[in-house]
Amino acid sequence: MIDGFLALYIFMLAAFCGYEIIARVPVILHTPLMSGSNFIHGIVLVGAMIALGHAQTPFEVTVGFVGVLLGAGNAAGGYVVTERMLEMFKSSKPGAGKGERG
Amino acid sequence: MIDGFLALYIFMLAAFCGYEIIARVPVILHTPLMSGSNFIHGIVLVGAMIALGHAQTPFEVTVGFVGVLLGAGNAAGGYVVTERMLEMFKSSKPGAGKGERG
Amino acid sequence: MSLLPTLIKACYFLAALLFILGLKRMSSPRTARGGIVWAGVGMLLAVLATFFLPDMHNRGLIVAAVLIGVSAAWWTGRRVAMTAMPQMVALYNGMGGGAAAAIGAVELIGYARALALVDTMQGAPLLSPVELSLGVLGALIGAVSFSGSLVAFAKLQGWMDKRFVFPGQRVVNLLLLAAAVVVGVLLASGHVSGPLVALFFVLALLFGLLMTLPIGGADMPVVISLYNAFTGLAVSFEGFVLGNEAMIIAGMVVGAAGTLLTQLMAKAMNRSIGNVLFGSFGAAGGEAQAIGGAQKPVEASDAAVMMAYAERVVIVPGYGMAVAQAQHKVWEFAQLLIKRGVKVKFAIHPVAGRMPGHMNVLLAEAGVPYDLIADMDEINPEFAATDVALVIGANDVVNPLAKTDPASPIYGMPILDVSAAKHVIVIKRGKGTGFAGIENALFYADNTRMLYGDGQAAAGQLVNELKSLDD
Amino acid sequence: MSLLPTLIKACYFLAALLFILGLKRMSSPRTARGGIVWAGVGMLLAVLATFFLPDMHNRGLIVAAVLIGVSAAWWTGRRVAMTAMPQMVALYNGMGGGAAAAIGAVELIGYARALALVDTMQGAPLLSPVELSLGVLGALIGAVSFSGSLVAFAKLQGWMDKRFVFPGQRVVNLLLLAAAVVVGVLLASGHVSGPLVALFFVLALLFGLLMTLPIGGADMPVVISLYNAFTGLAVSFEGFVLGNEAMIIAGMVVGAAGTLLTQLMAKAMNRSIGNVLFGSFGAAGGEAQAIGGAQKPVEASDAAVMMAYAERVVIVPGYGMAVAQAQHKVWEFAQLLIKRGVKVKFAIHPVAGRMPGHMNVLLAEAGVPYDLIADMDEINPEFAATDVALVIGANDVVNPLAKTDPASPIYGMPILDVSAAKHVIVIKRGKGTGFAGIENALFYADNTRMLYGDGQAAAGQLVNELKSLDD
Ligand SMILES: NC(=O)c1ccc[n+]([C@@H]2O[C@H](COP(=O)([O-])OP(=O)(O)OC[C@H]3O[C@@H](n4cnc5c(N)ncnc54)[C@H](OP(=O)(O)O)[C@@H]3O)[C@@H](O)[C@H]2O)c1
Ligand SMILES: NC(=O)c1ccc[n+]([C@@H]2O[C@H](COP(=O)([O-])OP(=O)(O)OC[C@H]3O[C@@H](n4cnc5c(N)ncnc54)[C@H](OP(=O)(O)O)[C@@H]3O)[C@@H](O)[C@H]2O)c1
Repeated sequence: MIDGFLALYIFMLAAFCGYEIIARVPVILHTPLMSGSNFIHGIVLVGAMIALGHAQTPFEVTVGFVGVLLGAGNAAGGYVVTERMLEMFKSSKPGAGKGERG
Repeated sequence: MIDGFLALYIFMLAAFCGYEIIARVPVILHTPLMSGSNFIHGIVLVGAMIALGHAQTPFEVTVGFVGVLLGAGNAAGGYVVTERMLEMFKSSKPGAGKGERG
Repeated sequence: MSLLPTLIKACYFLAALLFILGLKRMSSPRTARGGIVWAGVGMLLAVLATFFLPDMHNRGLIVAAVLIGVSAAWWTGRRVAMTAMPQMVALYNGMGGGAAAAIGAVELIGYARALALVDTMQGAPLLSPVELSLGVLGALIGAVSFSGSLVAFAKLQGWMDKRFVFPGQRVVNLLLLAAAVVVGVLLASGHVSGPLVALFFVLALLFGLLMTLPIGGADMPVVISLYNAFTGLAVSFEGFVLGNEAMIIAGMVVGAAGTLLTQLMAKAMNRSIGNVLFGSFGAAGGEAQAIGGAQKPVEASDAAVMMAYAERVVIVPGYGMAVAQAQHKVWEFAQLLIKRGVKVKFAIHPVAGRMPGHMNVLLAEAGVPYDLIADMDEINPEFAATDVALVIGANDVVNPLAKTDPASPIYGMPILDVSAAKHVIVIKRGKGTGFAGIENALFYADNTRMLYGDGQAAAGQLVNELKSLDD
Repeated sequence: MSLLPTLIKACYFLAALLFILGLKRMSSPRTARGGIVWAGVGMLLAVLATFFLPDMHNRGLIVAAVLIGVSAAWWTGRRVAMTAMPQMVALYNGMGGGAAAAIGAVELIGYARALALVDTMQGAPLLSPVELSLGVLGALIGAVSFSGSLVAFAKLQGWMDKRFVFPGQRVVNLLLLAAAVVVGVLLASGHVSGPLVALFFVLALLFGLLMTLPIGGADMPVVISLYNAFTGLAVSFEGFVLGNEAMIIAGMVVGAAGTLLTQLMAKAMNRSIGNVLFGSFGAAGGEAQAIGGAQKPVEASDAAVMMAYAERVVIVPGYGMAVAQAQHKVWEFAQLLIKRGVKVKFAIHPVAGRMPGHMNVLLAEAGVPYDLIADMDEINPEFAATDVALVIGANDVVNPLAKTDPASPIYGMPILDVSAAKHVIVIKRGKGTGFAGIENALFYADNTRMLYGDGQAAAGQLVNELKSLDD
């Protein structure tokens, strides 16, 4: 269990990080960014796995199973779609960005 | 006591926050920013107070006392100097920035 | 700490770090591709680590569910058309919200069961009050995001064309929300029982549904972005209940990022989020300004010649290009111009199309390098030195009434200044209006010529004319 | 949780929040003033809350120390001249590092005492291994920052003019550092005793001292910024030992921010941090390029007339303006020009002067509104349309050799393109070189005229000439 105040600190810092990082993204990337952040909350899959892993009654197991199914869909779908979009962005200068990518 | 991993998360998030926020500061403000961040680590005063508050032997008390003295100097000096510098920055358009300040 | 738990915790930490670094890399087109891969590695690490958590039951079921979910989503995600991206994002987002709600449901049901067991026995219940409250809140937000996103998906997919409006709708929605909140507060204060939990989810799901139904299809991107932020928050709160820092951080980062994106989008449309959610766009509005003059048509051959001998051409795509799937032909045409020595640029308005960055994605799909693409602030001063501005399927984003007519629903929205160019050629099918449903003074301007036709067909004609010039 | 501890924790949380929000506001000149006030409120809250922590002894001593420290710093901070800002920042930063080291010392001494007590008894020691290690690390960094900053202060204050160099210095420094690290590792592994702690601090302090001594006075701002980041890290680590999240966060934010600032500074000087710390700047370097021609002097009266009838004038201040305290006269002169209808701008190079933003602070002190001040990227394209560029006490930052002579120590540093202006007037005392100690081709250019004299005196002459024109 995480102490409430510690959680508050983490909430606050994470919110600032998200806000500051996104504030710099150019409009050109807004669609892939939307689906990219959509992918990142696919981490819910982990939570659903834990919930299913601790489910005890058949009903809980069923709900947990649906949760994992949905979470896996979120993560995998978000990734594929984002990757497909980003793959298409190319520069006319061949080799540009090699430096920054390294 | 804070769990090591939780501390790691906080370290990481705080570092990102600091980095992202400063990355946007225009050069014009670099001097006040240096003294401003100098002020912010004046929070060490709080730590020195705690250390002195729990010091037991006379030697510990002496070291703690010096720590509080130094910490207080850091915080107060950093504030005064930064405030004095920032006070001088003015726009030629009277009333500019009122909106953003509100 | 023994080795395995430490390793698992390290994986979660690494995942959170990779998510943030990945998002950072997504902020530039040069590094964006790498960014999603980094985030993907983080996800893989986190999921693998979870398999090795101690005390996990139902491992077989978990593997089955993961495999089914991943392969179904992977399969659809790979084959869906680029134009269907908005609804796919909505769908996946709804799934995430649903998963968060499911976590909340399992926790609540488990809590009710434990409560029944301890009953008269003393002993602390499973969750602390803070955990219980955040768990309920996360479940509420997640459920709303789930049903709301599914409606958004259905609308964008064309399964649900009409706006669903009835008198007193807002009051009903408000009552629903109030009821859900009251039940939620009951739950959070420890009165957890099976029926109450069921009622809670029914109310939340219904609210998400009814709140999204009256919103117009074209406003959906803003709504999807909002639900994206919602799901992030829900995930973060459920992560707190489960004591999982990676979920807390990733969810909160998305929550903040999504909120900001939603604001940016609404701002670019010069509307507030409240107006998108509750306003009836375009329904009100005063008397429209009358526009004098007539639209002057042009032949494809003449238009092609004008551009072939121009020095600078700026191409302004809009929603019509997306509908006509004309991006490939347009790029073919632009390439022919470039080969002739014409300086060609693409100008993109932040809300051209139906989601932010929509045009960028389509042009990228056609292979247009992103350094030929300019955004509004960059290109507006250059129109004065432009010989021909070719508008293809854009309407509102080039409508000068946004500057001149305070009664128009798009008044105040910044526009692309195409009328400053020497000549303007507009490709559209007829006299149809754009998203805002209003007339466009640009089409009647002296230096504007209309090239009527479907976007793809018209671009194809231009290509052919240009090729015949070379023969 | 009872009320008081919760309140105290809430205060710490609010303090951390206010620090971050304050730093964010400091990123724009319009909101910066508010930013430092917000951060100040956070500090006040945190300090007040600490008084009410349970189990605190020596409250009287605490109050006394706080009062003494605050009033001394407040008093000096209020009266020190603007030109002395760099050394004051160094001093306050050293104090912070010293405080962090003191916290580490108290913890280590306490640990040694507890160790002696438990001795053969079993029972966990006071600090966990992670806490002990971070505590030692924080103390090391803090102590280095303490003695290093004090040396920086002394140098900038002019108390220690020469670079202190002796043969084998680097080896000695390296050995010192290695020794400090070895002792630190011993301490961190639980071998804590009074003498070892003492040895540790002596080594750390000595290392900070000796490492800073050989660095040239003008490189000090970079070093101060680095020590600023050091202190931040030290505070963060000691915060972990004390379980105080506000310290952890504030310290780490400063640690990251300071590291970034240091990098930006070094980059603007086109040097690496390693080169600043260990290189001997300007000592090496190949044959300097020979410069032909002669410097052409000009009278103040002619210079004043040239600018009085110009359309656009750009004023480029440098370190010489700071030395001569000429900012007030320069602004008076600029105001007279503006009154005559001349368009005046100030152009500031990122490393003009002796610390980043140095010129901005001085001009702000004189009352120059910040919207008349342009940075390098903004102004460079405008020099071509400038009638007169008035360089006052700047040298390296306008030296064209940075572009043309690969042998020069400043080769590669971006410069202000003043030579593109129609006329250039340079105010300096004589043929003195700048920080890099090299000749400047600009002073020999055809369109350059030299106005010899002390910066303040020359600006005063220009003011008088301009006034006499109006009579
Ligand atoms: N980007 C976003 O995030 C977002 C989100 C929600 C709403 N919006 C709104 O959407 C609007 C976007 O402006 P816009 O200028 O891109 O588009 P628009 O104003 O919706 O205009 C589209 C134009 O394309 C023409 N068209 C339709 N199908 C065509 C085809 N097959 N071939 C050729 N032309 C075709 C239509 O005229 P014809 O019928 O005569 O052909 C119409 O005038 C703005 O009002 C914006 O506020 C944007
Ligand atoms: N800003 C930073 O963060 C920072 C930090 C460390 C180092 N530096 C370095 O410092 C240099 C800054 O360049 P800069 O162009 O501003 O200064 P500079 O290159 O140091 O030149 C200063 C000039 O001012 C003249 N001067 C001195 N006293 C004067 C007075 N009383 N009245 C009039 N003129 C006077 C000197 O010539 P006379 O003797 O002939 O008068 C000298 O040529 C760069 O090389 C930079 O890398 C900057």
